[in-house]
Amino acid sequence: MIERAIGEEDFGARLAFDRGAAGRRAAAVPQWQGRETPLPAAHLLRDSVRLPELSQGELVRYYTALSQRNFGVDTGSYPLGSCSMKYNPKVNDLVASLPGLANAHPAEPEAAQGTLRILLDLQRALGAITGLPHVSLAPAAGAQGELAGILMIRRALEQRGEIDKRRRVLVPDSAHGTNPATAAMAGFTVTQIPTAADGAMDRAALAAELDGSVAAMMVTLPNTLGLWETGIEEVARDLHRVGAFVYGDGANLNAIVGRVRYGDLGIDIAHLNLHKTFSTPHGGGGPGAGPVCASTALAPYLPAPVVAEGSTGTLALHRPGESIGQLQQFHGSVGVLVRAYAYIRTLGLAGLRAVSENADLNANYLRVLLEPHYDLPHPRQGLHEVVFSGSRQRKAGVRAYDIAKRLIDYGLHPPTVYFPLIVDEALMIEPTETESREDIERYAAALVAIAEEAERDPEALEAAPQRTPIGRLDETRAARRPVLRWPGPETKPCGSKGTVERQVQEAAGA
Amino acid sequence: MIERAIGEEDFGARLAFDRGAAGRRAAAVPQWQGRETPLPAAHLLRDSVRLPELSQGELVRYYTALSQRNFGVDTGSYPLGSCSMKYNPKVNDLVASLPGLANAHPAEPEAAQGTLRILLDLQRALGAITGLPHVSLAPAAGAQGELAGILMIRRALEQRGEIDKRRRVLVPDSAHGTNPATAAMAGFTVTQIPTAADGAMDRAALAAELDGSVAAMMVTLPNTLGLWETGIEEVARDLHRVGAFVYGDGANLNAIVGRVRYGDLGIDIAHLNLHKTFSTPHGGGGPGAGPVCASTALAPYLPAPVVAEGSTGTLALHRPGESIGQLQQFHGSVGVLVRAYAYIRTLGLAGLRAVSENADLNANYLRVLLEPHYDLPHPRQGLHEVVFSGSRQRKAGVRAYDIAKRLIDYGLHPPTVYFPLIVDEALMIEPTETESREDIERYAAALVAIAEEAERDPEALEAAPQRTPIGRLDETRAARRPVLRWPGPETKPCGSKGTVERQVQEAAGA
Amino acid sequence: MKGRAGAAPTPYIPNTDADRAAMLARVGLASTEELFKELPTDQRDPLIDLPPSLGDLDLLEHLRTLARRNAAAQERPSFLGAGAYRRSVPAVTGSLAARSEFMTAYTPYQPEISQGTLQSAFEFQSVVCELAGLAVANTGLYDGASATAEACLLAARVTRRSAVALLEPIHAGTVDVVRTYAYGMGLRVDVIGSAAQLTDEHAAVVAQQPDFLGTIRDIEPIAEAAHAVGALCVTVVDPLTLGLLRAPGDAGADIVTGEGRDLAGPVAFGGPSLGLFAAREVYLRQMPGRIVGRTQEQRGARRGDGSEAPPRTGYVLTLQTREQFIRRERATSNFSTGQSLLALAFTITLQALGPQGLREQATLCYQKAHNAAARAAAIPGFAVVERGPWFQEFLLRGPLPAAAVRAALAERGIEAGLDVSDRSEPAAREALLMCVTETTTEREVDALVAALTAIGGATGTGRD
Amino acid sequence: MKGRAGAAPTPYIPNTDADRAAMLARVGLASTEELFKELPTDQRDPLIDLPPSLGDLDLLEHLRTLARRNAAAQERPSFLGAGAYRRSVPAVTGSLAARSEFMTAYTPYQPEISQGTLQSAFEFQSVVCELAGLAVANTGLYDGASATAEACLLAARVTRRSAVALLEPIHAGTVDVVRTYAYGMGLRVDVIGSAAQLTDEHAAVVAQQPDFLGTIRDIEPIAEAAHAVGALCVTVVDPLTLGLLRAPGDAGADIVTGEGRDLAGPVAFGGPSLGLFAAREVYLRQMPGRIVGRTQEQRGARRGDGSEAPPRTGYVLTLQTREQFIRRERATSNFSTGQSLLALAFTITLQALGPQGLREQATLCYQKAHNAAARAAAIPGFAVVERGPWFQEFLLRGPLPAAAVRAALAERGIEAGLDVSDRSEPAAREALLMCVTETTTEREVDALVAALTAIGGATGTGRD
Ligand SMILES: Cc1ncc(COP(=O)(O)O)c(C=O)c1O
Ligand SMILES: Cc1ncc(COP(=O)(O)O)c(C=O)c1O
Repeated sequence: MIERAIGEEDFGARLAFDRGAAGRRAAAVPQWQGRETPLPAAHLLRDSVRLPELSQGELVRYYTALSQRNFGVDTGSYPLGSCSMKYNPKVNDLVASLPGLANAHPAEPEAAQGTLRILLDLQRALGAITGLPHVSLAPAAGAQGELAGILMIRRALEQRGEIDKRRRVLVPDSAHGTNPATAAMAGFTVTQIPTAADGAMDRAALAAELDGSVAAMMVTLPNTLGLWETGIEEVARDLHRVGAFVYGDGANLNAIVGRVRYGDLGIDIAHLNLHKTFSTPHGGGGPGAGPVCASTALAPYLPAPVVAEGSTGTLALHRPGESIGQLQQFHGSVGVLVRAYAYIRTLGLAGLRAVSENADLNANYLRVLLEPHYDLPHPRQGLHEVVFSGSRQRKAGVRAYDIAKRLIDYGLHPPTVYFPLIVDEALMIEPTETESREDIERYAAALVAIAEEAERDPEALEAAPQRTPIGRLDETRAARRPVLRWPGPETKPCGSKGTVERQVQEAAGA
Repeated sequence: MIERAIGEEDFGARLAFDRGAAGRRAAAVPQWQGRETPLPAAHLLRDSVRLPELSQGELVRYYTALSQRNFGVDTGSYPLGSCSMKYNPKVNDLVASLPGLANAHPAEPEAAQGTLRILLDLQRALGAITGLPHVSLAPAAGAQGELAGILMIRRALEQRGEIDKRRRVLVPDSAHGTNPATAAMAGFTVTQIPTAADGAMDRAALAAELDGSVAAMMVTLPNTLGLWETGIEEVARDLHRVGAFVYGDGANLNAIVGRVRYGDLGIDIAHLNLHKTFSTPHGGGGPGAGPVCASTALAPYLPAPVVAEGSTGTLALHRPGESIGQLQQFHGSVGVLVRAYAYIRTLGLAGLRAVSENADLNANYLRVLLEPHYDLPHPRQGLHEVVFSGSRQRKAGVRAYDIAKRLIDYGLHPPTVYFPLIVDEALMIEPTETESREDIERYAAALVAIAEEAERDPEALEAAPQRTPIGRLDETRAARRPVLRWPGPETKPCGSKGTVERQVQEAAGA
Repeated sequence: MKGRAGAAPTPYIPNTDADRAAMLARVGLASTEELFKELPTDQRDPLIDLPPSLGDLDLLEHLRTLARRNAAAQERPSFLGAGAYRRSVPAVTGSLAARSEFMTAYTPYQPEISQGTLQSAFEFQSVVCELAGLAVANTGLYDGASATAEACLLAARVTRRSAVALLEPIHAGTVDVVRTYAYGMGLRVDVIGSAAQLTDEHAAVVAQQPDFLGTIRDIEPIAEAAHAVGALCVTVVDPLTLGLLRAPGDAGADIVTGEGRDLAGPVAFGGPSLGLFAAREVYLRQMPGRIVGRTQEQRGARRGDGSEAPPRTGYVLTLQTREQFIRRERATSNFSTGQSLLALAFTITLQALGPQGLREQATLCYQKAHNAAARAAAIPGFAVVERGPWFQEFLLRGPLPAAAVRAALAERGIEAGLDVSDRSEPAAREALLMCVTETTTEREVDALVAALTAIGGATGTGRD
Repeated sequence: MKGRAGAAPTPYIPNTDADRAAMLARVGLASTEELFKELPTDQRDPLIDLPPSLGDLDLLEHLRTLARRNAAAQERPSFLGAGAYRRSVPAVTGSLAARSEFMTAYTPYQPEISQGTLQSAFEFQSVVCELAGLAVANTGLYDGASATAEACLLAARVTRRSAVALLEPIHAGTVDVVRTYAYGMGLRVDVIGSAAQLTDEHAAVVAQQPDFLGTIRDIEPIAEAAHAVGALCVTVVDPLTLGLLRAPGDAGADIVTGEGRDLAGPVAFGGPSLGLFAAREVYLRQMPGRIVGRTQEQRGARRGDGSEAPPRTGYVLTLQTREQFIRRERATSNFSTGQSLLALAFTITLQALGPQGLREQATLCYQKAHNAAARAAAIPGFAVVERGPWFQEFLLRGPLPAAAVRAALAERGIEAGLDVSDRSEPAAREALLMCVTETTTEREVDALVAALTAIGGATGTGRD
């Protein structure tokens, strides 16, 4: 809280590894008091691991200071586009830590009937919300949900005997990078579908691609411009007509939750990001959960496990008949799933409908407040987020990057920048429903002030942010000469044997 | 973490009461679903209470921001003299929150045998540590422990039939303000004993006061200068000889824990500050706990309750025969007591002895590092703390107050200043054992740098601190025209009836 | 845990042998033993009998084992109140109050780096004033009972009288604590049955609201009776009830005290607690405890261009000349370390509830309690003693002596209300003081009803 | 919870009717329904069957009731491991990782306000490298099994081969997940019984350490066998064991994966988890997941006197051209949201333990397990299957079929080890895979011994 205290200016230069002193310790481990069993043979053992030696107080101060060098939703507005950075209810953390839940062992699911009940009811709720009634909670995040979904499609095609001819997955050019990457991981090639002027996919371009070589199309609903894919029902029908599946990227469900259901639109399978729509904390980059919700046709391929109720009312983990298999060693991000369940139980349907209502109203309000000051490449009424372009400011030499950095000086987290890729100097702002009217106004006022600064004194913006513990960092340097661990690249890697390195170096260079 | 963000400069001007909007709420209270019972008659009821209306996210951001405007032990060095601001082990918080302990109801002690066992064993441990075997854990803090102790002495004197003639309590002029205030609350008059040049009490002055009018002397061991009261055993003997009791203020036990015991020195009764020596968190000013430990002679007067073991091994709360009574409605700061118990169990005797060893070494190390730069009014080897005087700097126009404020810019919490009262421009520094050698060196280096600044540029120090969320505050203004609650003094107090106000105003003015 | 040779002695102490050696050299001592050389040698290094040290894992296991010995570990249905109420505290309260910047700070002597504590304390004072209907409040005292005792001392100071009256039914612990504090100041404590017994010897009357047996009082006539004899009216409140009940200040109370613990966190065997203390403005300078005031910077921050920004708003400890560290034996109290963290938690709870939530929670408590009482009263052999409007506690009388009913419930795994048959009030005769709060579940009430029915049946009271 | 007319609809949504009205007016819409006007009208506002909303109090009660249905609520003695180990995690880990600045942030795209996450991630990479004995690590993957699958994909990429070999005994979940990932890339998965079965078709061999049945492997010959055929050696570790066991990188492993969850917090029914992933430096640009690098400010801060301070050290996401959001279908993986919070907690645990504590904790685990095994083996009718040096898990065979022993223990309130009799290894025949960790108490082992003795006695195996 003391700003760049004298003598602590270069805080980042000293890791935990560089602090403390030999012989200090932060934990008191009991000594074994009983009969000593000899250790295994020496060649199986090691000397001690190099780790920091700090007192407990030193460690606590270090990580407390680190936390204070972080900005979270609890710090202030965090309208990172495509991320639904909403308030994370504290009661859900409390619930997830109940000892009966937190200590349940995954290898004995029959003894965890309470947890299984939560998971089953969550499956049902997500099935009801998406209109895709068959749900697996196994995926650890959105990207793993995508992988599951596309692999399911692959397996379905295989069973139909069509996998050899259907090698292509269509992906709009506005899609999140995980979409094409997933398609590739599932062994498909990617065909990109351009976006039309109205921000929806280019239907003519799509029509031109539709044939028997298409395995599936991945659509994000609403899309990453925060816009509705007008005519998505026809798109789905067209795809089905050529025998392809429709995959729904549900990362943006927050915009439409309770308003329309993926299943009703013709989507065959979708993943949801519980760490977005369903309020679980983002944790600095996870953990999340990315359940997949499938139509009856795809249900047999769902990843394991799925929770099912037996005839006696006993719940059990179940492996669907043609399952693509497991995605994790155990049963998914259960701690996250419990939080999402608690959230749904707190809100109920009316609460969920209020979520989309207020998320969308906030984004549109922000849109009208900012439209006079920033270019809006797709000037339509939007849903949960709005994507501006910094192109007008770019002409004055100010990049979206600079605008983002300057926002920080206003105590605000910048939006997503440079995504979606199809928008020049993109500023992708998703306020979510948990921001208040005043929060939106404050954000808009800051962006308006920055737009003025961009005209008046563009160079000044390049010095932003100035009110942070550290200034702009040199990312080129980081990538050019990577320092990726303590004590730095000067020291030899700890392990140095190996015989395939040369061969590998060639392959990696390819 | 963003320093004085643009637009949020005057953060303190907006209370929770000033935020949010009518109709917002942060908690979802279930509605009663059953049969409605009519409410009591209207004249017993009120309209709603004026309270803030914030969403949960708004409330969380507000209090998170407030927390970030606070400096704690987990933030950095906090060597507040007389306060033993040591590291507060996290495991003790965990332990105190175990549901079996946290949910035990105070009105049914027989059903809380686990808690009673902890309390009994804590009583025994504190008895062993102080050599005063009879312990009551009832006092909520040091000052309440003092009150208990002096009231016990009063009751003992009453029983001896001496209370009418023994009206005086002797208190060294170096004593903490609670000592004389306590004596007054217990109905005694206070006689101040001056301090000699060596920092111990002036034995001649003391001798002059010793007669049959003395009820007790309150001594702090070591005293608030961090110095040993040389000859304390004789002092105790002298007091006993005139029939007076010796009260030990044990707030500074950290200096000598495991090294010498109050009982062995002739102290009759002492209080301890568990929130100091025994590491419980200070909570921004409590809760604490101030157990009293008594000799056998004073044991019958201990405040209730005391935990005792019955013949069957069942534990029970017990009211000593001649108890001065209860100090709180229930049984003391149990959550604090559990933490102190856990601390003692973690350290054991060797660990406690290491506490005093390292606390004292740190203070003495700091003393020698700073002696060349600051006046040391009592230049002796000390114990757990060291009291410098800023008198040298005062001559350059720099006050202890300025030195304290400037330390903040170094990321360090200032020491206690202007106490003890007998030291001019006092800087009372108590590092505790949980600071490292480097921490001491860093603190010393900052004070040395400030001493240099004081010579070089005294006026600059008056502008400190500059790296804080807010600058020096106008305390005179606060006291002269008190604003003590929202919405401020302009509004009428909510209640305004009453008939004794005039009479009272006179008395208060007296 | 056992240190490696030369290692730090405990996880809480950083210095190693190497550190100590370097420091000793600089201090000029040969060993750390010399640090203690002034201590009397005869008494040095006594043998102190303490149990061996435990590593974290064993410590946790040890305390888990002890915690299991508390009946509370079994999550029994409980109907025990009597001064400690199991309340619904929002999850935000715990997570915010536990932030270490709040938790590990001390009394905010340095306002520039203590605005978190100070501004929260100002919020607390504001909340307490609003609840009480009074103009000033301090930052909290030890607990409700000692706050009440301090109120009596204040009343004695301002009225220059030396007796106080406590109006029954009142919690025995409150009486006990007032007596303890009164003893030092030589005050007489009269426990009275009616406000009519007040005389002009009394500095104050203390009335508990709701009273100890659960009944909601009308404070106004009590305050009038007090004021008629020149005494102050002190009301001891359970703060949740003020979501529904008239503000005592509006009814004429001069001082409001109360117990805030149960809205700050779990009952925790009754402590740490939180004494609420609000008063009319005239008593401000006679108040015990710490007080936080609003002020502004001495001068505005210097801006980049050399100009001065407008001074910002901040909070400081104020009116400290009342306090022991300045006024010593002439202070209004010896109060020093208080209950800040609980005051913070209390404030967050109240502000999370807001006006609407507070009212709803109080109503939920009221409705649940009345529903349970009605169900209990319908059981053959049991009756609820009629004592006028009540909030959350009622007197239940059964076919057996109160102690026997209590024991029979305990056998069935139910923690009954307090057996109050030893009290002087006739209504309390062979009665259990049953408490139902907003946290009592339907399942618990069902269990109670079933158990009482069984007890009634077994004693042959049968249906009538 | 039910909103007052005009009030905010939930505690999580601030806007009230008044706010909405003002905003709608500005946006130019008549009602919030119009926000959804582009959605197909036929499908709009479907009836969705969800249970009614619960206030916090009821929510907590509901979840407490469910939690009680888990056997874990009863704190039974447990000897279940098999991939999820009840570990001692220092209290500091939980309290620091729960700080909301860590918890409520996301992927650190803005390094100036994300140094907390970034610097911690750099600490994590450093810790993982040290444990593994390898030069580079990422910031963590989903779990140990998916990390292993990613390692197989990496190996296939760099060797341009299309088969991988998994060495038994290995966790069935690992095999399953590798198969899932392999399916997409068209890799063949061979489950082999010995490293001798490796051929030059194999991109990698995957060896679990300790193996699934608990035995400590010698990694060196396996790595040599792999390298001899041009394959990579992937070792799947339980990180605590690396407090004692040789660093796999030193033994020749090219990639180390593992499960970090149990050193980050409770087993939590197996998730969220934390995949550890370290590799030789040559594989850096082929690694999946996020990587944090150290760098410095572009320029030093401007000082009061106009001069420039030296640039400070900071951390950024780096080598991002491997990742999906830049390289899209040519990325090394589709990985996006990971397990940062667990990585943070894992790091704090390891750094709290330090070199000494880690070794002590691993040793305590080892000693407790061997002690328990010895006691079990001494019970008439029971035997521990001999399979060489082991760490914390052993195979116990009794006088009854494994399932019957397990059921008999369950009846006595003890959670036995996994019944592994369905596995192919002869050693697993009718055996329970018993696990004892550092958290297993003497009391639990006593209970186990008593129960086994009773079971042995009842089946008449008697003393021999
Ligand atoms: C539109 C979209 N799709 C997919 C993803 C991937 O989800 P996750 O990060 O949970 O893997 C994201 C978020 O990052 C996203 O915004
Ligand atoms: C020497 C001394 N005595 C007594 C006290 C009073 O203790 P407490 O603040 O716990 O009431 C203190 C601390 O404030 C102290 O330092």
